[in-house]
Amino acid sequence: MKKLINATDDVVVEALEGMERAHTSLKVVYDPKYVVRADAPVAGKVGIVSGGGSGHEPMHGGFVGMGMLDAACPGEVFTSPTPDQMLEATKAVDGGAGVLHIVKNYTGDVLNFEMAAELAAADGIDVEAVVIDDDVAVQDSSFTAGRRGVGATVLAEKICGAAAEAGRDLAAVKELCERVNANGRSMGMALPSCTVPAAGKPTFELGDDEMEIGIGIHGEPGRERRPVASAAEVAKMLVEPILADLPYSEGEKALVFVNSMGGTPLIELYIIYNEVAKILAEHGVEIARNLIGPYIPSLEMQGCSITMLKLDDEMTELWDATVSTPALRWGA
Amino acid sequence: MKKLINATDDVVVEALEGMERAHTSLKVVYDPKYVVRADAPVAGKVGIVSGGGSGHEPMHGGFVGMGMLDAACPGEVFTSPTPDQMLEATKAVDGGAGVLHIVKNYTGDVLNFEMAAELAAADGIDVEAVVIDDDVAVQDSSFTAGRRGVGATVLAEKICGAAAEAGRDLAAVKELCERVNANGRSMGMALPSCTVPAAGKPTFELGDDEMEIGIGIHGEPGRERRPVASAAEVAKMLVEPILADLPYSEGEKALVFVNSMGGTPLIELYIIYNEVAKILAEHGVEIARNLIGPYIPSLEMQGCSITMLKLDDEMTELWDATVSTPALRWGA
Amino acid sequence: MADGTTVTVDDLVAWVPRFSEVIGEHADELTQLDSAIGDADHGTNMRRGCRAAVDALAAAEPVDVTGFGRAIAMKVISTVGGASGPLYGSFFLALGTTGGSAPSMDAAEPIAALKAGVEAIRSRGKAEPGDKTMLDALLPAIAAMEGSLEDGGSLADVLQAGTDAAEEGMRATLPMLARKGRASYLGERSIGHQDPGATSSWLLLRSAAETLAP
Amino acid sequence: MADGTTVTVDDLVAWVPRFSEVIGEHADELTQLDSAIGDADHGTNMRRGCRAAVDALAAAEPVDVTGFGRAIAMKVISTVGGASGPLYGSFFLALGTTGGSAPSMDAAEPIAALKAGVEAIRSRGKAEPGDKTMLDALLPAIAAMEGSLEDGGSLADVLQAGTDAAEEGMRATLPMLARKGRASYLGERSIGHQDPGATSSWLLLRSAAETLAP
Ligand SMILES: Nc1ncnc2c1ncn2[C@@H]1O[C@H](COP(=O)(O)OP(=O)(O)O)[C@@H](O)[C@H]1O
Ligand SMILES: Nc1ncnc2c1ncn2[C@@H]1O[C@H](COP(=O)(O)OP(=O)(O)O)[C@@H](O)[C@H]1O
Ligand SMILES: [Mg+2]
Ligand SMILES: [Mg+2]
Ligand SMILES: [Mg+2]
Ligand SMILES: [Mg+2]
Repeated sequence: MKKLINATDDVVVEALEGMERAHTSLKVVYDPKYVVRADAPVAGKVGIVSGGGSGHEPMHGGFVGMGMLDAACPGEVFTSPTPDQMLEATKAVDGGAGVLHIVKNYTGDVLNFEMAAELAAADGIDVEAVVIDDDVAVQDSSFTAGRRGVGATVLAEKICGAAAEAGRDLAAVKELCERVNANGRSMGMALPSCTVPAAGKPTFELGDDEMEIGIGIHGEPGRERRPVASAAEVAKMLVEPILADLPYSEGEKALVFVNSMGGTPLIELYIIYNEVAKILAEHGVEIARNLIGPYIPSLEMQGCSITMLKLDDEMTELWDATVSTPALRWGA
Repeated sequence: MKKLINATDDVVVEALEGMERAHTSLKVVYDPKYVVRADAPVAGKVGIVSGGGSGHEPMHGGFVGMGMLDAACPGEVFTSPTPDQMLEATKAVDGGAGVLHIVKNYTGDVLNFEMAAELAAADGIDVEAVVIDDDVAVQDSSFTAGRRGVGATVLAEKICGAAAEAGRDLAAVKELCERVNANGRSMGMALPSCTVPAAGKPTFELGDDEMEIGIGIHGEPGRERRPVASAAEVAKMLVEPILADLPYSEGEKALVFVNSMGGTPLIELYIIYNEVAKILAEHGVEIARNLIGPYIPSLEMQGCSITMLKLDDEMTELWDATVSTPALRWGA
Repeated sequence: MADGTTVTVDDLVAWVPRFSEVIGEHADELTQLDSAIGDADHGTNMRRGCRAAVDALAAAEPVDVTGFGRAIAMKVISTVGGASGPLYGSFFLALGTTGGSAPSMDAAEPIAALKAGVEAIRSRGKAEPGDKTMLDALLPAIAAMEGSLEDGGSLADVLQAGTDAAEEGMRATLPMLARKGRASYLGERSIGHQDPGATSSWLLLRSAAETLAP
Repeated sequence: MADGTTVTVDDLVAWVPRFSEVIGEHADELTQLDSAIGDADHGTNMRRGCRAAVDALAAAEPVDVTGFGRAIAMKVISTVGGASGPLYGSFFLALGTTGGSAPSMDAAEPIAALKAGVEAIRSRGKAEPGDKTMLDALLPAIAAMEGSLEDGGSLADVLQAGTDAAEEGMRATLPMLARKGRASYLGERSIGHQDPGATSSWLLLRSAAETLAP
């Protein structure tokens, strides 16, 4: 394993130290660990807290700031954070208007956020939670833990962050978050896997001519293994299941988010985006907004994921609103 | 080789198509190839053109836009663009105030930009060129092609772009660019190398416990091969030669740019940044600004580079000025 | 001290370092199992949590079963993370609550406390037997212990029966199709791999047998 | 047609597809050499440029040497990229200019034209003999051709002498320490590898021998 780290046990803390040193708009608390807006709590504003395993940077710490998250709780690499983190973060961002937890649907995240919400409620804080489950690779049935939360999380955080900044109340921000989730769908794939520092070797091994379709963001294997294919074919394998799951009527608009799993360079993301755009044009779907880059990667995994969000005017306006975080920044 | 591409010959063109589809603020011309601001030429403004081999995205196409580049000329992967590209781009952005070429010191880039400048001058356009050579890994002597241009290029493009936007004339923008270059120093390293699509296998092979110190951005090997080391040691190996080459007096301010070579995830960049900050604190250097991310990578190479720019008030102000490009965006 | 029928707080307190020790020995194996059908962190998670629990316990010096459960649970919950953190945390919390505010447990009490712990895992995680989770080691273990108790087994017999059943249950997860947790995403491909959580649960019971009725 | 002393524009035009062919055959090897001390693109660059030059030449149908040189040079410059594009482009441009606006060259003229091409590479790239570049194949080749010409060699002899000297010069780059281009960044580590540009230059002369005086 070759990584730019010191000890595997110190990866998360040292990266947080780096973030703290780099971004004066953020404050980092170490025990328990969370990243929070330096100006938190913002009085009268709904607070938004997210969190999850580390190794997906910039998610979530890089999305803390004006117009997006109030705080983020990083777990160990690919491991959910613990309830004490979310509890303290929730207290730190409660400006009196309540706090929304945006949770990715992984058993660990859900259980830990659940415990935190119970504890915060006991402390008298108004907490709501929305569980994001946009990954169409997973069959959503009582026989699984349900769909995973992946790319739509980034979009929900941006859009809900803007709504909270605009002064909407907790119920409205929660309803919006559920709407983003209901209209968001994702699917991802990997070429080679990645290596969790503490594990020291790749999570799964792929043959020289294999790729893994339907992976999640924790380096876990996916729906099926296939021979490697062209960008055009890969785009099709990812977009078709999304459209099958949430069809678009002619003229409906989408935000298309092409995400690198980490090790796939931007030049390839643009090639994939180009193919996605061609497929969607055939389906009469207008791409009204896009986001292209490594915003929710899995360490250095090679591959990509595609997220589509069916936009309405309100979501579009909130997407365009000013945001000022280390990873997403416009209008400020 | 596993890449999200169609045919290796189509990589650059298809990525440009993707860029064009994704960013309405840009226009892409295909024959010869260049990316240009949709509103070019901006009357009365000095035009700024850069270019170089592809595979370093977002550089340079992702830096085209208000407050940064007017046009970028992409070569094939890791191959300089050709003079006809720079000539046409130069014509397209000339708003009557002349055009600055920002060139990285690679023989191919220099020769091709030189030819383009000769041709543009013959067409009556006022062209100046600045060659960036900030890479301290290369000994600058008559026995080499001189230092390579690497990370400082990004900083020069941002700062000169702001100056041009503010209405400075060609001589002033050129002088500023030379000043950025004179005050910028970089050094990089790689863990594994990357694979040029057309070559099909890694440019150089490293043993399981080796790293390459002093690499350039074209996937070429560097100054020396060493056993892999901790983030703290790597930071030291990169920062010390920079400081040795351009010492800082107590209290002098730096912009620190920690760049991913592509395959190194953000969590590791923050760990490196943390170590760099500690080293600089020991040397009494204040980090006034920073940039952390894959802004001048080499495809999916794992590793990082560090660029330090000694800041004066003018450069700092220009760095902070509004910029609106696909890859760098603030204040707009 | 264990006298063959009684479980004292000191016995419980001895259990945790032993559990931590065997988790340490098996950490790589647990991570290995988790890399086949999960995300390669179960061993790391458990080792981190167990070490912290050992320290917490030494600092807390609990005097009753409830105090013991609470001290560990809070530490496990705040250090393990992942799915297993809240699950094992809930286990110890419920074990302590059911064990009560006495310095020891007698006769059927220890098994009742263990059962309450397992039920807490079930209600927090909402998994069913056969879902390929830690419950597939723990539920058969509870059943076996209750059976052994009814048959008049000594505490040592009872705990050994539980350990054996847990081991068997753990092995039985191999052919199962996962329906809960991260492994469920694999569908058919989860078949043929032993569940990491069931494996750590077997170690939990094995170390209980070794320390509560040595 | 070549009659043993004259080089016609048709001969020159035949040279380019042959050069393109041998570049195609050696492209992987050239890229391989460039990956040892450069950036693994010399073969790809040259193949792309040669193919384009062949097409350009077919379209341009040049009638004199200058027109030939210009048609190729512009295409090579605009398709090869890298360091070698402007260098080989300058070569053909100068070759054409020196060859003049006649439909053929006689006696010493072809060698003078080749020499002008090589000098153009030298002045554009500012490399010196021994810097481990294409000049280390080309300069000895010019010297050998001039010598053979003085000794009264036929055009075929002269070009063969040039090819042999280029091959020797190419091999002589192996122990050299690179001082120009990308390979110079390697310093000592450039030693022990043959220069890719010197290799393509040998192929340039070899294909000239094969087509200009077959
Ligand atoms: N809903 C659940 N109920 C009971 N046990 C579960 C449940 N989900 C997961 N588990 C157990 O947790 C184990 C995985 O733990 P761990 O790897 O530490 O967490 P994570 O899956 O979050 O990475 C699984 O092997 C399984 O035994
Ligand atoms: N200044 C120079 N003068 C002459 N030849 C040079 C010079 N610089 C580089 N070369 C030649 O160019 C070759 C490399 O060409 P190529 O790989 O196509 O370009 P690049 O180095 O830009 O990738 C080298 O092997 C060398 O022979
Ligand atoms: Mg986990
Ligand atoms: Mg090149
Ligand atoms: Mg796990
Ligand atoms: Mg090259």
